[in-house]
Amino acid sequence: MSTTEILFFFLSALALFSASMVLISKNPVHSVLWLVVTFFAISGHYILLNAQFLAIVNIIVYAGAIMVLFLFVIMLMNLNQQNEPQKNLWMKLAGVISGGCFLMVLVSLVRQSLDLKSKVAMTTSGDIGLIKNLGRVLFNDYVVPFEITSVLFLSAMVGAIVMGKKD
Amino acid sequence: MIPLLLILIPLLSGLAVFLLKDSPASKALALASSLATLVLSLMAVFTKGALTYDAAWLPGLGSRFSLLQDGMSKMLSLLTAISFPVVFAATYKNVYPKSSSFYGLMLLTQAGLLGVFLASDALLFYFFWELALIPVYFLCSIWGGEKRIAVTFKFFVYTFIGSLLMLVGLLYVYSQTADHSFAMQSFYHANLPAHAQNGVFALFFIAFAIKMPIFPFHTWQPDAYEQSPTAVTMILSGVMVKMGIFAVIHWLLPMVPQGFQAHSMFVVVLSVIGMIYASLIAIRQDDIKRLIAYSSIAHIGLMCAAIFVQNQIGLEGVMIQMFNHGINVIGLWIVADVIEQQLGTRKFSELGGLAQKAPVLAILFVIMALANVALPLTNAFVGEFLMFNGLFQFNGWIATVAGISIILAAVYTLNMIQKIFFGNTVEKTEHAVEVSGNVQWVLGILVLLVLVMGVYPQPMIDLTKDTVSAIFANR
Amino acid sequence: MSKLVYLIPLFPLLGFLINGLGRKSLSKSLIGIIGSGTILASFIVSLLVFFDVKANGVSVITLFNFISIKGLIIPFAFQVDQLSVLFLLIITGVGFLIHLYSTAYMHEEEPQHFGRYFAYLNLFVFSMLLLVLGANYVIMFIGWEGVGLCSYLLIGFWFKNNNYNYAAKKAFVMNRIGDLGFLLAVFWLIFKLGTATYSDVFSQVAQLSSFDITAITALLFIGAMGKSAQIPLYTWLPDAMAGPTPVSALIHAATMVTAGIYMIARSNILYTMAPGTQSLVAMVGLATAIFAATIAIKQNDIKKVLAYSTVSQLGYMFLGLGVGAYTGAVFHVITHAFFKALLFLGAGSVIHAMHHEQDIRKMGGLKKYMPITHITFLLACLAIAGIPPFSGFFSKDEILMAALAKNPIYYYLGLGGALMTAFYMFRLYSLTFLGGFRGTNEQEHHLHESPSAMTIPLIVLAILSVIGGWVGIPELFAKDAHSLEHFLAPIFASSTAIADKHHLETSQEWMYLIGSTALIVVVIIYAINSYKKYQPITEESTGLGVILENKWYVDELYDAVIVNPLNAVAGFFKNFVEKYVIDGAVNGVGRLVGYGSRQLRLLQSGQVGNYLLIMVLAIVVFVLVWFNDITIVYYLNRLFN
Amino acid sequence: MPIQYYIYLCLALFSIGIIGALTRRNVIIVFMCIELMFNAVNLLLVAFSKMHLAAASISDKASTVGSDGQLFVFFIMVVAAAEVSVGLAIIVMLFRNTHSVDINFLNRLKN
Amino acid sequence: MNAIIVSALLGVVMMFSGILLKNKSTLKYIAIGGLLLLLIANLFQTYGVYTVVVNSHELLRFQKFGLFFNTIAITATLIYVILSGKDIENAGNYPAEYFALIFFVLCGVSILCGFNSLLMLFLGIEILSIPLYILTGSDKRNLKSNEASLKYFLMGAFTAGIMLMGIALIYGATGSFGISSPSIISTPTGGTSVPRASYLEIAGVLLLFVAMCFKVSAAPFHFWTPDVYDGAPSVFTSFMATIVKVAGFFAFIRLLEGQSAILGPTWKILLSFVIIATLLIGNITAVFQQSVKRMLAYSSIAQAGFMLFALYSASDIAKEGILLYAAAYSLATIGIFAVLIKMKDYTLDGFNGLAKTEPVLALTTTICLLSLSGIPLTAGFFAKYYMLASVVKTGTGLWLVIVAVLFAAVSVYYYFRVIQAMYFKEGVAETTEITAGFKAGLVFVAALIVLIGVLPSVLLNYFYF
Repeated sequence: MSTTEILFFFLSALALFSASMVLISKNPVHSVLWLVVTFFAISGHYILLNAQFLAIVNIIVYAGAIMVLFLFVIMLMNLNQQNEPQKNLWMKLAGVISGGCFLMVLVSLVRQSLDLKSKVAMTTSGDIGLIKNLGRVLFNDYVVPFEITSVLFLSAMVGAIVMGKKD
Repeated sequence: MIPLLLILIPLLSGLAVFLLKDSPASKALALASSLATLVLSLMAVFTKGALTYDAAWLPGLGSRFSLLQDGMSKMLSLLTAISFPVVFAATYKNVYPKSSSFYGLMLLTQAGLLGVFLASDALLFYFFWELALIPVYFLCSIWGGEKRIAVTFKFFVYTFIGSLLMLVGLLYVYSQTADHSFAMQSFYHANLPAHAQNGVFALFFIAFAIKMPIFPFHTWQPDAYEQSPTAVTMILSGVMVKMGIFAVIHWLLPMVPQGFQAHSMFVVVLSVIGMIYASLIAIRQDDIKRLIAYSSIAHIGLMCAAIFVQNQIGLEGVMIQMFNHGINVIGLWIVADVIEQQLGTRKFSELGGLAQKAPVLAILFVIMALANVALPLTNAFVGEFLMFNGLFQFNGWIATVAGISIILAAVYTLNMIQKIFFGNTVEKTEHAVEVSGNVQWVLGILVLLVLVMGVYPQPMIDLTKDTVSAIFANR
Repeated sequence: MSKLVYLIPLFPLLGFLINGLGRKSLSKSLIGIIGSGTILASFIVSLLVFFDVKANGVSVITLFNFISIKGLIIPFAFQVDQLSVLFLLIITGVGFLIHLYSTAYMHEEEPQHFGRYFAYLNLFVFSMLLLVLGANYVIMFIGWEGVGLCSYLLIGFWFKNNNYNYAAKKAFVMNRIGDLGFLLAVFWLIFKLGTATYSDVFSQVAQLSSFDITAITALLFIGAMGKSAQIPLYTWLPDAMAGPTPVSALIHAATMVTAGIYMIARSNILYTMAPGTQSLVAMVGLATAIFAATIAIKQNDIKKVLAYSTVSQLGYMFLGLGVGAYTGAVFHVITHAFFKALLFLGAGSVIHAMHHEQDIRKMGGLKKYMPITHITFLLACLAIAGIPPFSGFFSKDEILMAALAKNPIYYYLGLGGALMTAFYMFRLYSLTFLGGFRGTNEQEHHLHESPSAMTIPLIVLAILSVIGGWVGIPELFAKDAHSLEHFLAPIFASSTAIADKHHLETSQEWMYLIGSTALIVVVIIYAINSYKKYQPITEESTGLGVILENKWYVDELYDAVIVNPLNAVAGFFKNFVEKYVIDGAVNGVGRLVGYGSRQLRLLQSGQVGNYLLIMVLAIVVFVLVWFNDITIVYYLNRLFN
Repeated sequence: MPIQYYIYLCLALFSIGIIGALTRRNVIIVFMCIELMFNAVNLLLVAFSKMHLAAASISDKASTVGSDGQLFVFFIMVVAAAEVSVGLAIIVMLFRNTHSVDINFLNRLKN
Repeated sequence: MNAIIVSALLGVVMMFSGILLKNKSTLKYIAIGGLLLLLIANLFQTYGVYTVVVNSHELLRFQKFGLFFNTIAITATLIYVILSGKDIENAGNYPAEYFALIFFVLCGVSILCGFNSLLMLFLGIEILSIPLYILTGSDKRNLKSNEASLKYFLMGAFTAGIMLMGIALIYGATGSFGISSPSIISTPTGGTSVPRASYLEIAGVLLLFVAMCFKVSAAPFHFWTPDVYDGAPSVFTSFMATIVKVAGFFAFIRLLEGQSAILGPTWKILLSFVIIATLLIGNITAVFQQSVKRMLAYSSIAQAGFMLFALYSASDIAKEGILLYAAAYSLATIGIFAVLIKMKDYTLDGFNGLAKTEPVLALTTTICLLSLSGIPLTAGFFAKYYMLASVVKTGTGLWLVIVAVLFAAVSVYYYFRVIQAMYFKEGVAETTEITAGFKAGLVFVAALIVLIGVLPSVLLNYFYF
């Protein structure tokens, strides 16, 4: 087992475990923290895939900004007690089963996909994920969507103000 | 040009009447317009050969604004054109709230009806088919009786389902035409395969069967007739049900001859069951309007059966009968309306002895009623005679069973006459008076038509001969 | 001359229109003049036509084409031949007398009803003439239904009385049942031959299979049953006595009810070729003759007795037709028209005098108050009883002899009926005219002979009843004396050619003749003796008497077997099938939609979790559906391999 | 690494996200689970991008095949950020009115 | 491209005009002016005039069809603003922002009209959706509005996740985000080699399909629709239910057009299931709604069921039809909502007797309702006609058409309940103040509906010259 593989399985296990903990934790703050752990594990995967730019962005934007925002909101609402009422057990079971089914059918599809048999993802090598390379593509081919995202942000900004402002 | 004008006059004057704000002028304008239509349709009748009009409409869809007025169309447009002035004149004294809307909608109905009878483009036909329905919906729902809203709605939805199925059929045939056109001739020559013919037949037939209506699609009809304002009922039963019959002859029969053939026995049996069934129910009715409604179902059943026997005699009978039934049933409705307006009841059990108070009405009504039972020398006799003849040639036993309705018709019609007019006067009829002059005149004219057509039906036969022979030409 | 034949129905039609439209403005006398005058005019034209036919034979006059389509032409045409012209004479002649009689009898009516009455009467004559004159079955049917209508109108003439209206309706409906048979026969003819014109039909009769002919004739006979009141469609006729008495005389005795006989005589060739139907006709006729006679014995209403007598006599006519004695049947129609009209008019005269009392138990001894009526009535009774040399004797004898030739049983039964006829007629006669008056004093005070407008027709008809039979004196008495037979020979020529001849020996004939007459005389004497001293008795009849008084309960039977079940079925349709099955199905769809709506709304629970759950499940299902061939199969394989 | 591993991992993460969205009542946690779904997709996209790169770089060492996949991830992050800002604003607004973030109480609108 | 740029700019302009202008009633006129500008810009591009040439590297590709569609969307918005502009101003405290958001939505619509890459699809949908979350919740004091907003947001985000998974799977199979390059691979199945798409791609398309179904509120992914439409301020419901929805449809069609090769026979089964479920739920559930607004929400689901026929038949006539449908449906719905907003009571009873108090409103509403129920002589008839005709022409699925028309008959039931309330029931319908201009606008809309209903070639010819 190579280092890559060990790392892969470790990160995968970590990601899955922490993701599960997001669900299982009663305390929302814990959930947030477990989610941050998940994001770190995913960033680890990015690094493993040599997608450094995304790894950094993921940590800064997701784990840093977004999750802090979540945490902040939770704190603001004073939701850090474990007082979330539980869903009906049957509903929970239904949710788990249907989610499980979803996983199962898709996994079975992948298992049946003969065309994926020999495919591998290039790990630790291949430098398209570097900032230099991505930036070039972004500002050449993807400049239009890049600009368009500004509209998205603008509307999100307007929205956040309209929604958040007390009147 | 005449066909176009026949549609345009009521359409435009109908819209114009809407704009007249509740003035008596609307009534006058409506009458004038309907008289103008009558004159035009008479002109059409006296013109030799088929009249046509054609203009571009929907080039992308293969549909044109094309009208064709052959013998049957002439006859039916004449019926339509006669009915409206008659109805207007007979109800001239009735006061409708928002009368301009009433008359406007009536004229729009007329435009729709004429359109149905004239259209020779399937899509256009469908348009007019619906156009005739919508104003009626409003007419009945606004000016109708107590339960009008629910009843009219049932009527509307019922017929609407039918027309939607017809639309599917139209689309299917359209997709199968050689030149992707809605033109009547293209439809006639669509040459559908046998299984498709059956399907298309079913789609169309349900629509027409609901409209006619034949058993067991008839339940909207008695309620609708009962609850509608009588002026509308006259149009409904006098003219509108003919749409279904017309459509079967004009569209269904030439379009899917094999499907028609395959189902003829079924439909004939159904119609005959309906005749007996409706006649029996009519016997037990205690309400003039419902009785006439069921009687109408029975008559329509006969016409439907006579179409499906597919022989020339029967079809000729249907042609004549379409016109005559219209005249007769309008006459009956007029009397029903007079009675209801004057005495405030339609129940036989609350009537009686009216012949002493209103002898003229009694005489005119009796003649109308006798026409309803197809007594010889009234107009209905010739039609029924020919239709039964056709039915007999199709199957003697069925004709015999259908013949029972002749007897039953006598039973319920005479019941009606007796209970309304004969016997001693009762509380409600104690102070009844003779009907007003306009009704007398209108009924008189109708009675005259009944007798003239009954004694000398040949002109009507000649008028529709071309349609009939065209249908049987390639058989 | 025959060209003018259209005038014959035209006059009554004009009379109808004038009287009908002017019934409020014209005076009673004018109405009477117009009403009777038009018939007289028709009678005169009929006479002219009669002589024309006698001289020149048959002619067909086409007025216009009634219906003309491909494969079927029905002209509005009149056929004037020996048969129709005879009927023309009866209709217009007897009709005129009855019109005349009516001017007096109906004089108490208000002018407008008086006018209405004459209008109806004229319309009836018009229809009857159409029936007789028509050159094809369709025109005959027009008249056929027309007389039915007039009968309806006249029976219900006094429309305030609902019982009369019911009687009128009953008559019309029963007639319609027969008419349906008639119509079907016409359809059958048109189907097979493509024509309904007599000449064409009779000349192409060979093209019809024997089944066709039997069916057609049987159906036509059903029509005749209705119109001529034969079993089982006879019950309307006694009820029809609700109408004014002259109407009964005209319609329900002299003319309309004989339409069935006319029709069968007209179609004689068809019947001759259908021996099965012929026996049916004979048997039905005979049964009716006896059956009605039994009922007549126990009736107490003067008009009812006459009505059942009419039914019975009509039965004889059908017997005649059934045994192939067409001439005899027609002959009996003629004589019957005379004496039965006379009887009815006489009865009318009595009723008139008795102020609309019709129960013979309350009459008696009218002989001295109303001599003319009495004499004429007696003559008529003798005629109907079949006493020589009165007219009825000859005609009835001809039928019975023909029956004897065909089948002796027919004869003996027929004779039994004749004896009953003699009995009830003289029962009626003695109860009415003999003995002492049994009515109220007031009635007695007002008893009087009728005015001359009523007695003149009585006298004329009495003369005819006496001498009317001489046109058909049997060969037995004198060679070639039967002028009627010779006159009608062309009509029945083709039938006589086919029919097998039975001839009785002269001596045998004499024997039967004398024997039967003797029996009848005995019965008459017995009847007069039994009822001359009649006093009203209160005790109830017993046994057969009750059944006869109640007319064998036939009306009740019909009610129980046909009318009530039909009403029940109709009610079931109206109240159950229509409401719950057919409408219920339609509304059920609506309710289903409503129910579905209320249930589907619950799916929209408002819970985001549920929404998402359904979405995910839907995705799973979609994937499974799409990859049905690999996913499920894959796992199943894994499971079992 | 065989691509299946990545796919399985991402599908598992994605399904955990789905399960979370289905089972939790706290709106914020539900929202977080949705973010988890996004991240699962992100990882999958990156893995695929490297898979396509691996296939392409056999013939062309300097291939940039697959960079679009990584850029897509970038855009997803951008959108996610925007969504979070709006979403949290909505949640805060709701909390102000109801003092609850329980998803089950969101049932004024139904049927 | 013109439309994207102009609408984005106009959004900014609206934002600033809110700061600069004190009188908010002028906003409406600015917006109308802006929309006209937008319309012109789009028409320019339709006929080959470009203001700026931007190389989008095939991420966007504008074809006539899409541009026509954009024209319809912009025109519909214009009519919407003309009719309901005043109500937008009064919907909340931030009128300028609302107008800005509307323009941003239009930007998203424009992107959807020309996307040629799944990335642009995703961005377009997000740009479309995010302003809508806000507009839905714009009535901040109203708990229903809040709730609707949150529901919409949560479900929208969830669906975005599904959609992204779909995109990722497609990317995995094809290596590109293009919408018209399915990978056909040969998979030996049972000895014979038949070309078929990779399972991953099919699964991806399926997930995309699901996400799009959600956007156009096709069952069983429609659940957000009634709640959100009901909870949102009516004036924005109108916008959502019309322009946004048909834009979703357009994207849907454009998306699946290119995928037709991989959509095997099972696809039609699945789609017919969705169609029937949509028709069933939309029509049946609408029957018993007491609130007209909620009824219209279900009706919009039902109409979606009809529009899905365009996908089913996937032919040129269907594309033509979807344009007509978009126009007809938007016009009618905008008209009804414009009236609804003026009503004080949104329940059916609130409409009682409207024909007496406001005959013009009643008449125009009736025409709109008739159009929605597909009665001839209104635009709605031809819209439905094209949908049905396109399916009939394919020769399969005639049964589906029959089912559809039966549901159309059901739809008559609930549409006519409104007509019945207005015309045949006694009552006094209370409305806010109705201006003559508003009436004129409504009459114009109604006239347009009838015009298209009588001569659809007026509209359709426009697409061809």
